[in-house]
Amino acid sequence: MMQPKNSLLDLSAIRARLENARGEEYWRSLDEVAQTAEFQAFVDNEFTPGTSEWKNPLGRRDLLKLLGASIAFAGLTACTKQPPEKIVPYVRAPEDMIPGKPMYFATAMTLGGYAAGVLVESHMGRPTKIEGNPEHPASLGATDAFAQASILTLYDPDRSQVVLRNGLISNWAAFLAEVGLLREGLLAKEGAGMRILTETVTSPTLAQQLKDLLAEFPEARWHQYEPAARDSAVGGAKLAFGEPVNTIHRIGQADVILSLDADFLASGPGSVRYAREFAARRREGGDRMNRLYIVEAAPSSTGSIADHRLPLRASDVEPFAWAVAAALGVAVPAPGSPAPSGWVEAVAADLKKHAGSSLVIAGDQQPVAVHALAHAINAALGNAGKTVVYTEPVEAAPVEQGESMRQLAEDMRAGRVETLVIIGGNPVYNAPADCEFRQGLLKVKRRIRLGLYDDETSGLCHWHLAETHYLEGWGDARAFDGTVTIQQPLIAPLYGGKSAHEVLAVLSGKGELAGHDIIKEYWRGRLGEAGFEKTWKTALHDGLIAGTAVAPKNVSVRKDFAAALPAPKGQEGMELCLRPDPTIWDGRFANNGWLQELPKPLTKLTWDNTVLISPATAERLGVANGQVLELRRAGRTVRGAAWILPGHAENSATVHLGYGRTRGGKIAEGPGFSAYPLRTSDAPWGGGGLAVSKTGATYKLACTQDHHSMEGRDLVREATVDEYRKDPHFAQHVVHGPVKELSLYKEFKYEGHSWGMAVDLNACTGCNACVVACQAENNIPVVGKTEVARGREMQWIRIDRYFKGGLDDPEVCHQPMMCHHCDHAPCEVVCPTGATNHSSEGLNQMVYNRCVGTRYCSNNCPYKVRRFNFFLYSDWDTKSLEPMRNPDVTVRSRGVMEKCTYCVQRINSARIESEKEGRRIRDGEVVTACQAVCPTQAIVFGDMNDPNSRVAKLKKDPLNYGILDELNTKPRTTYLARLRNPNPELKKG
Amino acid sequence: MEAEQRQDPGAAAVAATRAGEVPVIGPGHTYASVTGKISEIVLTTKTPRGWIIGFAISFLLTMMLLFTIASLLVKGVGLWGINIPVGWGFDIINFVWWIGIGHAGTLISAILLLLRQEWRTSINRFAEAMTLFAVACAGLYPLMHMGRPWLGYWLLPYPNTMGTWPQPRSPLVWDVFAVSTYATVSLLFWFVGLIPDLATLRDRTKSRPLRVVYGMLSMGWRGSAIHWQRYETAYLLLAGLATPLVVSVHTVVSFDFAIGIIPGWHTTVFPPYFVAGAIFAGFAMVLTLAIPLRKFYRLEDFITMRHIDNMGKILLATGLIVGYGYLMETFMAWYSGSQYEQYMISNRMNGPYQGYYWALIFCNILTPQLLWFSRFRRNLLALWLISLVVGVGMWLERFVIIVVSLHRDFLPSSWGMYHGTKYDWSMYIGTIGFFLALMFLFIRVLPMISIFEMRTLVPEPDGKAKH
Amino acid sequence: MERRRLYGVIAQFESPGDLLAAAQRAYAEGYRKMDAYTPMPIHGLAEAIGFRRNYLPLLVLIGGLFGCGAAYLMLWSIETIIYPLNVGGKPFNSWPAFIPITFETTVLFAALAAVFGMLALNGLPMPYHPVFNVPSFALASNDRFFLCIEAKDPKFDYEATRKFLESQHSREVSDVEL
Amino acid sequence: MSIFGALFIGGGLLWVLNEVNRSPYVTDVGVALDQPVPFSHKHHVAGLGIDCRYCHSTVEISSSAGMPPTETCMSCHSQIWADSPMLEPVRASFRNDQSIRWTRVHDLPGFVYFNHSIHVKKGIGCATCHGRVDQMPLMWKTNTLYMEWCLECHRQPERFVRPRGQVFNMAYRAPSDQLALGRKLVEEYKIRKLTDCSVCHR
Repeated sequence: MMQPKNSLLDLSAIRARLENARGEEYWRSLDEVAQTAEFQAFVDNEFTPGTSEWKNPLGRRDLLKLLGASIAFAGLTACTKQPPEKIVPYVRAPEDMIPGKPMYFATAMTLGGYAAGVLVESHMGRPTKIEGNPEHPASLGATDAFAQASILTLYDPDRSQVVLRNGLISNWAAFLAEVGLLREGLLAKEGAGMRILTETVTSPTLAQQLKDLLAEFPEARWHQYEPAARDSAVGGAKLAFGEPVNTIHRIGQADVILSLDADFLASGPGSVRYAREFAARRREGGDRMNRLYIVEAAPSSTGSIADHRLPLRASDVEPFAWAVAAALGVAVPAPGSPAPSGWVEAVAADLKKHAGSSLVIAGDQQPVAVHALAHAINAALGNAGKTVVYTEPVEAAPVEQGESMRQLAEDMRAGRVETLVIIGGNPVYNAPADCEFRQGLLKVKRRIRLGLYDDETSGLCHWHLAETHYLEGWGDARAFDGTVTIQQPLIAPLYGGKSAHEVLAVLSGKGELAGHDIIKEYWRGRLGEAGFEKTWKTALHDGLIAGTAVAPKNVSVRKDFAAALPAPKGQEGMELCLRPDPTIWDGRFANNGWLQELPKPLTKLTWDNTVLISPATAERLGVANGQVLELRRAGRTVRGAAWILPGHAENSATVHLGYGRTRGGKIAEGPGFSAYPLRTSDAPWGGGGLAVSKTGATYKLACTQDHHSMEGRDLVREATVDEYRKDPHFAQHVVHGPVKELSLYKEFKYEGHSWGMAVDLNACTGCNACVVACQAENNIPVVGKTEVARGREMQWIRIDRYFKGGLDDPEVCHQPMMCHHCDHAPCEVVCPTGATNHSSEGLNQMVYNRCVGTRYCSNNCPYKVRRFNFFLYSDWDTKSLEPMRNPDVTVRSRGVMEKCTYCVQRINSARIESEKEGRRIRDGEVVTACQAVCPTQAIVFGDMNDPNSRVAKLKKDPLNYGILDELNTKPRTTYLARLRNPNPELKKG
Repeated sequence: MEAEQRQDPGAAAVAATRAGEVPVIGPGHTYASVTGKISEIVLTTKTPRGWIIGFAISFLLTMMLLFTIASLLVKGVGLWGINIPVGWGFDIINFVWWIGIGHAGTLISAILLLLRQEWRTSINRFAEAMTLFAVACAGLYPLMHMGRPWLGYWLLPYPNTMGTWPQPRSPLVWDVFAVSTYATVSLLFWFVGLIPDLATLRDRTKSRPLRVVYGMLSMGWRGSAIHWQRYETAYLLLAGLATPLVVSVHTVVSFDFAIGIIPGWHTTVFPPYFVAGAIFAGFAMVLTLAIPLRKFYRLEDFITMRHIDNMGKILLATGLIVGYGYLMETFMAWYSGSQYEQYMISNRMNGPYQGYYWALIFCNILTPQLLWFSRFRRNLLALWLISLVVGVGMWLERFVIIVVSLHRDFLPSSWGMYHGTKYDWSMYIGTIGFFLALMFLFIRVLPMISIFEMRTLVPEPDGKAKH
Repeated sequence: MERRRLYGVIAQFESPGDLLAAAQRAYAEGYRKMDAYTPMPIHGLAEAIGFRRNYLPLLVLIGGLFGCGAAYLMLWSIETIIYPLNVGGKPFNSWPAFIPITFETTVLFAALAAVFGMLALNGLPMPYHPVFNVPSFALASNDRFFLCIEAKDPKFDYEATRKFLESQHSREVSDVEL
Repeated sequence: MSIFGALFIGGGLLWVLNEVNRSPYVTDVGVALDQPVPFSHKHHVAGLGIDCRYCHSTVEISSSAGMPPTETCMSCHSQIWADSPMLEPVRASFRNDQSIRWTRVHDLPGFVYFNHSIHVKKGIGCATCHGRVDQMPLMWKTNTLYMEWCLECHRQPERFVRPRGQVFNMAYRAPSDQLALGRKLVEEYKIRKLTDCSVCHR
């Protein structure tokens, strides 16, 4: 009960300070006090499950270790022999596989049905790392965090590994037999009572299979449902154009962008590509620099890089859209805008000024009306065909899935469903609460489920079939622009799973067909015999089938669309705002340790979801971080811990979906709370009438950044475009660094290569892809919630997030922070064993096997980018994880320090190749994992001795600055200062 | 006739007046009485109950220490509260604390010997013992704080199959040399001092096995004049060597921090103020031990009020130096104009750990001021309590320097908090138990006061004070 | 009566003063092979019985210089010849960083030289020595002072020497047998 | 004397430790480990004159020299010695598609990364590290593979390099003017003295 008091004092103190502060004032942490209390609590109960002690209990291994230790103390370690090792060569060597050299295969990962092309690195037939596919329109060589982490899901030991019948282990043959009987019954009554439930389907093959099946069983029905479906996009298009169309944005063409609660840079189909195009326009600085307005409730990655961000309750976005539309002469009534005076006008004016090169984007979580209005505004501005393009739908059957699910549930409850086949998804967990899916499901006589995990849904099904991971089975899928990718397996199903295609083949009586044949036959039919084999091979090689993008089509906004719009209903009291989680999405990644431990872009919380509220609201409710709130809406309640997020809209509480899983993996079960009970089919993304009450309980949260202010230190340097024009070198003038060569010693010369990195703060959206990419590339372990809370997270890249400016509407900056490889490295000087020192190419190299673990280097690192194995964090026991590890990187053991190596394994292989060819390493030949994955290309790595390398050029850029270089550490990683392009009309008050 | 003279209290008084205002040895003592009184504590007195209880307790604590060490070896230093950014916690705090305490012994023996402060005679023996045991405790920490303690020997330079060597720019390697040298020299110094007394025990003990043991230890010492000659030279030279050594050791320890770039570490004032702090803590510990010992073993004649008083004065003086150190830290932070330094100080005073800082000021600066008054210097209880408070204060000082500097350094994003876990505490209390156990053993089996040096303080039978 | 094999004759005194006086006279008498045994150091006694050169300080100096040289040589060669590493941009021969170790090693070797030098010169450890055969010699580590004139002394004559010693306010004079 | 005795004993122990540590007992130098099939390099290389690369086919292109698949063995042994009991494990492996489990002779710790191709390319002969394999009836180590041993060459490559043509020549003898030749080759092959930790440890 001390906490709220403290934090309230804190808040009001901050207010006081901000009021009499002139200009940009940096403010302090919200919850140091709470934090200390919390940390105390953590260290008090060390042995709670999830801590590493729990992970390696005192067992055989530990005793052996103790034994080893005691022997060591006897001074004999040097004499201990390695255990004999076996070499196991092939019996028949596979084609063109060279042991010790990785191979790359193109395939695609789908999220919400939409494909993102990837290249998968494979060592001796073991996929180990995901890279983007440069050929693929949705990737352009980058990926998001989900794709990076999907490799861990592939090897996840918790994935379901057997066929289950009524929860007991059965087998595939038994299922085939069952299906035989089933089909007889169905054929008799033309499939009546048969339902198939899938997630969003873009796969042409799967669509065809479903079509055939429905043709065979006319009475059967196909439903689609997934929580993060784009219903309002579909509905909005229907409203505006009378037909569902697919909307593609040409972000690169847009000078002015208005985002209506759309996190288009970080989530949704095409976001990776959008981010790339957006950043390209930012980077140019000068006149070509674009401008982004965003109105949203909870700060998002997109919001954090916007030039103007207006915190509005999600429900107030619609009135705002009305107002903008009206101001731009769209024939709609103009209700009072919730925005501060001048906002709508300024935005409208700016959009008008750039008619044809402006863009309005509606968020997937906004109601249909907002989408319709967005279409109308874009039409009015003449953006259609320029910055926004409409095409045939990419989805095989674009339906409003909420409705589809509602009907299914209704039929089930009414007993009209006899057989339900659930392909993927997890409806029992994530169907809207009012559908009472569970109760309905129990009325169904025959329930068949194909899923990656034995989860909540499988628990209630008669049959559970293990599904193949996308890296295990054949398939196909479309990207946001319709481009088709053939998904090819990298490895035979680890747990003998089956793909949706194979299961559907069985259902439609074709018996056991191999996924490969199903896909290939479909496309043979589609593309025709002529030269098919060649096309097929190229398709597999390139990772896409050329010319399969859906055709653009001309649509015009219906005159009377405004009339059809449901009137915006004003929200009374507090509003609930549901969103997919930034790291585990709708819950499908809940068992992925990398994503669970990934700090959320804005809150830096790990392992949990929270009730996000604004400081003012917190003050009004008298809650502090970690206090458990009870949320009640439409007669349903959930309990979750509060987290105060500056910049959140007032009277609104944002809750991320996907947590509170009760079944489906050791990691998934436990963390957070499920917000699905608050989800209704009429208000899938929440709505008004939310009652919030304190429970008095508090909940431990693991946050990786306790302090949110820069304390007036010039860490992130930024300026507006105008200031930049006046003084391009502003970033270098902030701090008076040391005089060049301020050293008693002669500087080392780095002939040959001299590696360096530049990070463009102007492009970083804090999307976290680099963090996971690094984790995958460098075998970085997961440590668990308790260890994170004790400040022991292991990710080599830490994306620092700072707030500045007002408490209610702060500006947000992201700053990726990894080892700076200082030429005057403070860490090296203090290492007693020389385990960390400088290479002749300027790398700050870390020799794990020489490290005795004094932690002195970390203490002396001004950037605190070193990570220490306080316990045996790397999982040496789980067999299934072994093939996942990068064979070129040591798996660290207990008691050693580790840190970013600039992906030295990649540098070495490039050096060896170049030396064999007797040449220098070319620019771009060494690409670090973080650089490769970055959607906005914010990270550039290369040889600073090569004057033509990108990095060398960037180092000469006026925006380039080294952080803390007044300490004369001579960091090799430097930053490009951030530029903002605010609208002069909208000076912050 | 001579016999009377020997008993003549006047003679003692004369000696006393020569020796200085208050005598450093009670009146009426003869060579025989000195020899007898001190050696009987070891030889004839049957083990007092107090000793048995005390030793039992400290032995149990030692067992707890062993358990903690075992768990650390099995599971790893993660059992402690350390994290990133606070990579050092109780481990290094206690290391510095112990090593600081370990400074008083050599200081008393060496420096006061060179300064001809003969009052040192009656306290140097167990002060040296204390030094050894404190250094032993201190030595545990740098070893156990490592992530992989079994590789600790990598810090020593020796030819190996890897062709690698320690990195001599690291203060930790300096520590290895400084601390091990210090331990060795202190041991030698202590042992050399013991030789003649071991001979005395050899000659006085009734039991044959003991005679053999003491005989071996005394290496056949027979008090030959020529031996005495070389002996004293060696002893004096050792003192001369130990004096710069003792200063260098804590200087090197202070380098562990001063070499770092962390605000609150990177300070040139550290060496002198660490050394002063060490003496401060050391004398506090000597008092903490001396006052009870004096009482239980009735050593009032040998550890006179003059000793107590002098040590009180030294406590005050070193306390003031330490206070000056704190002052300069603050001043320099302001004067440097570096925002990091300034934030460091303000964070100490108003940050989450301000309690520790102000407690430290109270213990190390305010409390010792009482010693300006002889009333407190001569009141045993008061002095004992003050010495305890100082001991606590010096621990807090190291906490503030290490933890409070680390937990908020340059990038606010990396800031964190630190709290000792039960393993931190069990290790700390365990070493205290270990230290006391050794101390108890020492006073039981070895003369806790240098007999032969006490003899030199005894007025000569024919009335000439000898020295 | 025929000589038992004799080490020398030893006199016991009660005060350092008496012993010192006796020693001086003995030396004046021309005795050279003699030694005094006392429970504590007595200044001037060693000189009185003719002890002149003390080589210990020299030993200590040598020890110190050796330690100093060896340490710096080791550090220098490790960092510049054996395995030079670029550590935080510091030069290979960062002599300022080598000083602490050099200093400590100097002290260490000097101290070892002092102690072991002293023991060696004194011929310790020496578990047996004839003087221990004298029953009352146990008091030499308590409160009595002894002067022993050895049979090896050219001027030694049992009767005369014994008489001489008895004449020096000695408490008792006894033979030291081998 | 006891003190000095202790010192001597202590020193002696360390010396023994050091000796043990460099002895074949620990290093396995010159110790032939037993293998599922008593494969004789002597017979195949010296006797039949088969080139190293016939079996270790990736030695020039990859980090791993490559172990021959059972296929390779059978390419000959399906005709020659086709029913020798000694080769039964090989045939079994081929029959039931079960790999032969050889015991690794040159076993580097997991944290050491070695690349054959670059060494071959820079003119380091097979025999330089593996010894006269052509004279080994059973395979054994001729070098400790200790770090100090690696460093010998990484510090002074000129002492060991040979013309590229001679890399696979088992019988190659270093000329009397090795150092002169070495320096020339180091120049020619652009060999750098790679003593950076991260070259082998990452």
